[in-house]
Amino acid sequence: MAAVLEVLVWWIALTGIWLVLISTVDPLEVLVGAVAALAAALLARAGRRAVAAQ
Amino acid sequence: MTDVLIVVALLLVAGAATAAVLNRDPVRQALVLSFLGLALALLFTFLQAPDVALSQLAVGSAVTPLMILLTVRKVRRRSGNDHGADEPAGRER
Amino acid sequence: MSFRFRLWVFLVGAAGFAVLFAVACFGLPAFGSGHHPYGVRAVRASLNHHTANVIASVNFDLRAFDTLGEETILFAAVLGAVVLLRQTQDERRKTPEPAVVHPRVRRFALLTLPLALLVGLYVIAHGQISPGGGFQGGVVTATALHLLYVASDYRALERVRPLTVYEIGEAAGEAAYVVTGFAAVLAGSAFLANVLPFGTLATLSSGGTVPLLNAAIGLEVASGVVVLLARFLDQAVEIEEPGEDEESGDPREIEKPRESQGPGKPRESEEPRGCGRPKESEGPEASGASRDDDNRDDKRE
Amino acid sequence: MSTSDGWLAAALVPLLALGPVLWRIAHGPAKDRLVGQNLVSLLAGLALLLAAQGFGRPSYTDVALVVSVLGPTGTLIYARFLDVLPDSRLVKWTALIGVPATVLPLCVATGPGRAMAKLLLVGALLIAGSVVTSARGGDGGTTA
Repeated sequence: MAAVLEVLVWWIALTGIWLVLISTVDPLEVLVGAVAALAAALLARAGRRAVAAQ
Repeated sequence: MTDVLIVVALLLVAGAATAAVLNRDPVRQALVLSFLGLALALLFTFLQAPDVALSQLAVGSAVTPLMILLTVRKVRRRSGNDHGADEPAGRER
Repeated sequence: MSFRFRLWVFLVGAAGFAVLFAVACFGLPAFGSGHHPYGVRAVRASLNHHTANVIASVNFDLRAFDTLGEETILFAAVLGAVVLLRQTQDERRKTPEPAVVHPRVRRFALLTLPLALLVGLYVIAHGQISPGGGFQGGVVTATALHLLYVASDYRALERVRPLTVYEIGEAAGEAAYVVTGFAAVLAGSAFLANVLPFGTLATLSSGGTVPLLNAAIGLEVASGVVVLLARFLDQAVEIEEPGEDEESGDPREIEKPRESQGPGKPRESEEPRGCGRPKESEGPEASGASRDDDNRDDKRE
Repeated sequence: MSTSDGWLAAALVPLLALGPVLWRIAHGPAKDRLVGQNLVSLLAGLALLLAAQGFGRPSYTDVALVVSVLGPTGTLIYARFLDVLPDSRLVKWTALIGVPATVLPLCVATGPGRAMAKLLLVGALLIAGSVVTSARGGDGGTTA
């Protein structure tokens, strides 16, 4: 549950940042942004766990 | 005004490149090289070539220094047993 | 060859170069002039294919074949580094010591990590619209991963970096570029021709094959740089040569080299050992001595 | 002198400040070199932001964005290998004064919208990166 929440918070924040970066908003743009943000959110959690593991 | 920016950036590039050649210590050269990379990125941007500036930034700001510093560490560790290295061995992490 | 003689050779060469260079400079169009015959044509071709970033159009449409060559050069360079920097049989792997990182630095690096990855993906995805593209974005993406090395140490990086995936990713990126090229042939056009619908100018789907090729390059460069840096990190942090670092009494050492050897073939006979690093293929004890000899040679020169 | 020339003239300020920094990097002691490296990426980011406005090309902000992300990364890599992460009030205050002094006028010129949010993001990243790599740490701030 905590894992889902952590990734979800990152995902929403990063999708927001993606929307700030782009110049024109269209559905494809949002879709690509959401996928990229999901990848980054998963890496954020994986990175935090890898550092915390020692 | 653009010409002034270009001239200043060119002077910075020339100065940084000369300093990189005149320095003998590889670590210091890496730092000067980082500066040279950023100066080149500025010059490219002023010349309306942001794509090239981005390439220079991407490669020059983190990847190249990391590769140089890793190589210096490895080489110093190898030669450390024969003639004292600048850096004590066994601190790699 | 004496110093004086070498100086003369240099001066003659430099003088010849200076003359040719000066002549060539006089043949150039004036700096900052308004006459750009190639530029005008490139911009026209780019806008015809609805690609807002003319550089991307030149790289991935007009001269897509050149870019294939460049991509292959990077691929070969990474491959060469992987072969040269592999772990040889007399080298041992040790567990790197954990680093002490200031909590402030650690927090900053962990927060920047996803952001840097997002910026990298943004630069790749918008190659046909704004400055950037597969190469630039790929390098930023690979750098993002190494923020984990800054945040903690090499072991943390290794935990989230399955190297095989990146090796496959590099090959897949290279292959995707070629496959896109052949898809154009199958569609009845030339190799790497832009056959897809061009879309609306300045949107993600514009430019036909340009965004696809951009993504292929992005995958190849990001994976390639990760693999390349992994080899450098291995060498500098983990791999230890015989007699290199005496204080390592670490029981967690891995004795065998990680790379799989050819089936049934002894390693020594199939590869020239001395080409990458000066070392003889004797036992671990003997090679330490021979390394000293090599160093003495270096000093003599 | 038109408005765009004004922005470009403003970009000249961080650009000229790079000269002395180069001198410190090439000749200074180890600590100064790292401070210099830190300062260079900050000043370059500011110059790039101003140049983007001066040329009237909003997409050039992407270059400043990449600097703001990769600049501190480079500094931290050097800090790891040189084993020093010096406190520097110079970098800290250059960031805390220079970035708002650059970004806020740019925001006013851009007007509200996503372009402004992007400028603020780049500014925040520049400040965060510079402050983290230069602020006083609890134990002298050397352990990188």
